[in-house]
Amino acid sequence: MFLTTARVRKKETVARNCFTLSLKEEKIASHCTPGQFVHVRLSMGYDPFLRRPFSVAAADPAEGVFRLLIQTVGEGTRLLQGIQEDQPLDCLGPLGSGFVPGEAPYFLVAGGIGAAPLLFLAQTLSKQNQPVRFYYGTASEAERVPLHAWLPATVEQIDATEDGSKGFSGRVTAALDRDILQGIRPGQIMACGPEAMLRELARLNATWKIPMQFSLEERMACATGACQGCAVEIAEEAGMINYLRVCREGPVFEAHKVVEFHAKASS
Amino acid sequence: MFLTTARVRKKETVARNCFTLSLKEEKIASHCTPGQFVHVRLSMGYDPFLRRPFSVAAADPAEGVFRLLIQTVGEGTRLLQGIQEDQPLDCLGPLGSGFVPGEAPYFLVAGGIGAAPLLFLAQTLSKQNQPVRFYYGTASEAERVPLHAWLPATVEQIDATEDGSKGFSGRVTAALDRDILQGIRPGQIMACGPEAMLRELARLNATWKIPMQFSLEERMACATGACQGCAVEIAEEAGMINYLRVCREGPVFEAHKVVEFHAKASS
Amino acid sequence: MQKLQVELGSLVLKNPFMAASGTFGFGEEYANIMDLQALGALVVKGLTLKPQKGNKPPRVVETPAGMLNAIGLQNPGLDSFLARELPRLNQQEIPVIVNINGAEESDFVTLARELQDVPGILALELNVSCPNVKEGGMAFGTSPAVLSSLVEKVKRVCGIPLIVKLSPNVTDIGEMARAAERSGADILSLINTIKGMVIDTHTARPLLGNLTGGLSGPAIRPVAVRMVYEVFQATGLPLIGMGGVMSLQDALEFFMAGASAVAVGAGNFVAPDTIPRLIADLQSYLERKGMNSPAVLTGLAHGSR
Amino acid sequence: MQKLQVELGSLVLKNPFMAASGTFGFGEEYANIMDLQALGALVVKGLTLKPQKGNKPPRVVETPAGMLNAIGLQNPGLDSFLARELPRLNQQEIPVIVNINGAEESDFVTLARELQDVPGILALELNVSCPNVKEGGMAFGTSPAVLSSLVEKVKRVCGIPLIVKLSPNVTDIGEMARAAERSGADILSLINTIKGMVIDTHTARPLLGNLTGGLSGPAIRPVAVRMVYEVFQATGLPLIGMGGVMSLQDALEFFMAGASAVAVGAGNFVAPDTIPRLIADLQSYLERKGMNSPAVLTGLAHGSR
Ligand SMILES: Cc1cc2nc3c(=O)[nH]c(=O)nc-3n(C[C@H](O)[C@H](O)[C@H](O)COP(=O)(O)OP(=O)(O)OC[C@H]3O[C@@H](n4cnc5c(N)ncnc54)[C@H](O)[C@@H]3O)c2cc1C
Ligand SMILES: Cc1cc2nc3c(=O)[nH]c(=O)nc-3n(C[C@H](O)[C@H](O)[C@H](O)COP(=O)(O)OP(=O)(O)OC[C@H]3O[C@@H](n4cnc5c(N)ncnc54)[C@H](O)[C@@H]3O)c2cc1C
Ligand SMILES: Cc1cc2nc3c(=O)[nH]c(=O)nc-3n(C[C@H](O)[C@H](O)[C@H](O)COP(=O)(O)O)c2cc1C
Ligand SMILES: Cc1cc2nc3c(=O)[nH]c(=O)nc-3n(C[C@H](O)[C@H](O)[C@H](O)COP(=O)(O)O)c2cc1C
Ligand code: FES
Ligand code: FES
Repeated sequence: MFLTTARVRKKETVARNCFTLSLKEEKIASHCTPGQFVHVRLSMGYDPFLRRPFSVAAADPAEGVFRLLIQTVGEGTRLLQGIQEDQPLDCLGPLGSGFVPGEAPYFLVAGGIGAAPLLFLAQTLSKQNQPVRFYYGTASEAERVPLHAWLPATVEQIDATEDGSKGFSGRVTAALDRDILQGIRPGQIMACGPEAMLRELARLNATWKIPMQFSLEERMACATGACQGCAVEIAEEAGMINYLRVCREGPVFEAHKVVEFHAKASS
Repeated sequence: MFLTTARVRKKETVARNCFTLSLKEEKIASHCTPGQFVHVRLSMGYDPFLRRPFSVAAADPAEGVFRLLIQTVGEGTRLLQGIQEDQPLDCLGPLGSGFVPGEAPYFLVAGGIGAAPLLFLAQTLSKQNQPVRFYYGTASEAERVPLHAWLPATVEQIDATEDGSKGFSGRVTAALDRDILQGIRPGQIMACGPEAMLRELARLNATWKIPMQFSLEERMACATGACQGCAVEIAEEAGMINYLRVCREGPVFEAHKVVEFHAKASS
Repeated sequence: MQKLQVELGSLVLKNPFMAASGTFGFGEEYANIMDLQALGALVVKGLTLKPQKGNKPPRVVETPAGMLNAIGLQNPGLDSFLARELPRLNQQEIPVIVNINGAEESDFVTLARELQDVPGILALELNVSCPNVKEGGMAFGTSPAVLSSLVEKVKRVCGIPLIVKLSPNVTDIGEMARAAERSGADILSLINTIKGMVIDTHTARPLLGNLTGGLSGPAIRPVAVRMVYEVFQATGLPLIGMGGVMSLQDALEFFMAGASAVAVGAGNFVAPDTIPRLIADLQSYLERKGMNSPAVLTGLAHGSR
Repeated sequence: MQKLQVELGSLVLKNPFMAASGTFGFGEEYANIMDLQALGALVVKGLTLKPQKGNKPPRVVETPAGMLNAIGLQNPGLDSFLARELPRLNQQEIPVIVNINGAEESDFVTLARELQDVPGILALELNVSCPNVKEGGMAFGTSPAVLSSLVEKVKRVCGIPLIVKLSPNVTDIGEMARAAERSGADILSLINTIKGMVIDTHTARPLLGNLTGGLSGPAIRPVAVRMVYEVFQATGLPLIGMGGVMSLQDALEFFMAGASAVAVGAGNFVAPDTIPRLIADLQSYLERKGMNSPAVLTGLAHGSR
């Protein structure tokens, strides 16, 4: 974990309300692993007050550059969208515990901006010659980030849009379910996206029974583990249910341990 | 008084920590009189929270443009300094009661950024063919705004610097005192500048006995007269001492009525 | 616009947005910028029997997302108000609520008696929570017994709706609310400012002439919302919520916490068009949500969790 | 750096800047970023006898120039603290103050008895002001009699300096301070968070799992400075001031109001290097001003006006 100043190499709009930042910062670029995030200070004043967490979406240790993929949703992300090339950005990171290796083939399931950490994961897995399928769901085509610029050629991309404007017509979880029912079965699922998507995956997995890791989001203050602010209920080995920290023990958790999804999925 | 959006026509650095903004806003440009000010919102967020008052330093009703002369002293002025040409600026104004005509000749006494309202006044008086001498004091030459760009040719400019780097060596009040002792006597003095300068003027005027108007500063919230926040003690005609509003009855007051200077000058 | 009307007991407002006392003067100042008739109500600057000179300057200072003020109830006094301010307000058909203040119970009672049958005054707001005056002021608003006694006496002479404005500078605001309710308050308004201080580190002295001042603005909004929520549970009275309202989003928090109307204070200084904007934004919000009255929002946040 | 040393009674700190309880965990988290030995003191996360699960999420939410938290004292409990956290802190020679919490008087007394003779603990901080737990918590900090009784009992078993942390959620903080002083407190720290609420207007429900939370950050600084100023006049005890400190400027306000040391809470989240920066900035400030100790600053604002 470093408290450091990155410099904006490039800013690019890549979809409706969605942009990427390429950030020059060697320590973060060379130490981050897929699923980790950075905590970014958006103002030297008090508005907004808290930092904002963003997943590392790509990292090039040789170049000393890492990338963020950001959806503009509120004040903080709007401010960030206004940043100019070559400006400094106060970053704390890399933070959190990322994805852990499972059994191939890997199916990555991204809902909307949830693609960010999975892109980095796909790049990393591909470098290790692991077979990867990347399921990418959005509401419509306008929200879609052109992933081919990020994904290695060996990664198979499956598109889904809820309005059918691109790829599978419907939820990305339905696309995955269709494939699994047809026998295209992963050894490991890694997912990131809206709560509803994760909940549906948890529900479907009652049938599939496939090892699954989720990258979760929770409101954060410190993002270092100091404040206990980003708690999520996790059922640990001994059957004990405890609040763990999304910023420290997470953001990636084994899906079956996340009490919230488990309880509702099985009820 | 209008709540309106001006547009930045031009921004120019004119001295150390000092810049001017030319603002396109026809209603303010055509309604303001010398001594009046505008109340500017510096952030659409809460940091800084309150607006900031700045005197109108020039106005061209034909062009629909007015100008501010601003010294960078804190957060708010620093933010304002970062504004780009063509950006909008939320302005409330014109506000307050400005200078009132007196007897010629007019001697205008400016300490540092106090020059702002007096520049507008000098322009206006000159248009009315009134004789004007403009005393301009700063700490050193680096702080001096090149006033010749603002002042009509008929206005005589007397320079003073405390370190002697330009013009009279010493306080601007000493320069004026020298002239008055030599018989160069105004019918009316109008002054704006640091408290110490105004206090010294009040003290010297115990000897001179010349009608004198001061433009005062006080911390403001509303700047419209609604909150009573910008009170200054004024001795009114009946000998009654009351708190008047710098933003409404002021910022310009007859010097002898300003209790603060009067009391201390005579003590 | 009909559908924005709200009723706080017998106090009927054409919309739920008011200008908070002390932040809109006697209305004159903002007349150039907005149609004052459009206000749900204008609560005028705190009035006392005799004219008040107010506190020594500086009286205001900016703070993070807020400000301190220590005006000290500078006002022209009852007679001047009745002779000069009120006729103008009435002529312009501005809905007026008068915020009354005193150093002793009898001051409040006299003011209430004199004002309550003057035409053109919708209601009285009893300010027992001003942190910026030495006598009276907050003292009345920090002890349930003292508050009870005062409200009871004022209520006895007051034929129009009586609003009691609660101080946030207390351990248990619910207890104060119940004391006011028991003693006859018709409506409660909250919160007044929170007592604070800024020190000028150059002079090493408190910056305000009065040493302390009252904190208002967005900084205090979470405290104000919490108190409205608590008072909504503690009493059955209609509530006027305030504290840092700048946007409809902010106002919705107060409605949902339990307010039937919302007042804007410091927000007026920053954005003088706040109240007209709130009115327009609420109108379209209700339409979008298919709600037929702001009253539907009141207390929504207390639904079973 | 010698000249930054301060003495709060018998508690000696190498500099006056502390990490506020609950905002620095048990120190581990920020070890990568700063030298924890440089801290004046690290006040660890509120400790209870038994492990505590903490409150339902969400537990934090941003507010204007501040934040609400409702952690609910999640902590590993006394045994785990002594077995795991403290040895590590001691090994790294980090000056530790333990913030203790309980639902009943006996919990506090037991904790104090167990902790006070453990080597490597500089002082205990009695947290009687947590707004985020149902039992105990703030209740101890809002009644002078209850506070007195508690402080007295704890003091009887506590051989190291006893800090009492005051709640701002009271009518008269001076009275609470005097109650603590009378009962044997050695040092007072203030303020804890102010109780607040944010309502999620989309769901029309309080946003925090615990409904309410504690407000901290620059938003509350004027309230905190005022309270330190009042408590400085009310008692003769050394004070630890906190509430929204981000810069030396802010810290100077607390010193001048009467604090002998200053703690940083939410500021650590925004700028994790705040404390090292404060130490460096104070050092050069004192040099520039020709002052030979931070103690010179304490209470300066009370000079005759
Ligand atoms: C571990 C982690 C990784 C993330 N990675 C990405 C990413 O790669 N790209 C991306 O676009 N977004 C990501 N997010 C979500 C991103 O942090 C929020 O969209 C952002 O904080 C919103 O800030 P705002 O000021 O624009 O919105 P506002 O709504 O104004 O934010 C208000 C407050 O809510 C919090 N908040 C709002 N939405 C979220 C959320 N979904 N999760 C947590 N807190 C939230 C903010 O932090 C802030 O405190 C991630 C979140 C987490 C926890
Ligand atoms: C009627 C009037 C006319 C003015 N005209 C000009 C002008 O033409 N050019 C110019 O450069 N400055 C002018 N000033 C001063 C200017 O308003 C302040 O310099 C400015 O507000 C400082 O803001 P800041 O955020 O940069 O400084 P900060 O120090 O960060 O300001 C903090 C707070 O202090 C207040 N404040 C600071 N200095 C002053 C001051 N001198 N008077 C009143 N409040 C102050 C600010 O408004 C703010 O609330 C004028 C002030 C008044 C009252
Ligand atoms: C400058 C100023 C003057 C005030 N004067 C009064 C007053 O005379 N009477 C009163 O009851 N409240 C007074 N208040 C308190 C406001 O009415 C309101 O309760 C408080 O400011 C909180 O709302 P806000 O955060 O929207 O400002 C005053 C507030 C300010 C900022
Ligand atoms: C996330 C968080 C957790 C806290 N936990 C504790 C605690 O366990 N015990 C305690 O006495 N104070 C606790 N506090 C209060 C702080 O120690 C401090 O009193 C308060 O936050 C004000 O300081 P600040 O504005 O600098 O944050 C906590 C504050 C925060 C923000
Ligand atoms: S955000 Fe502080 S522990 Fe995770
Ligand atoms: S600033 Fe409000 S009356 Fe002058």
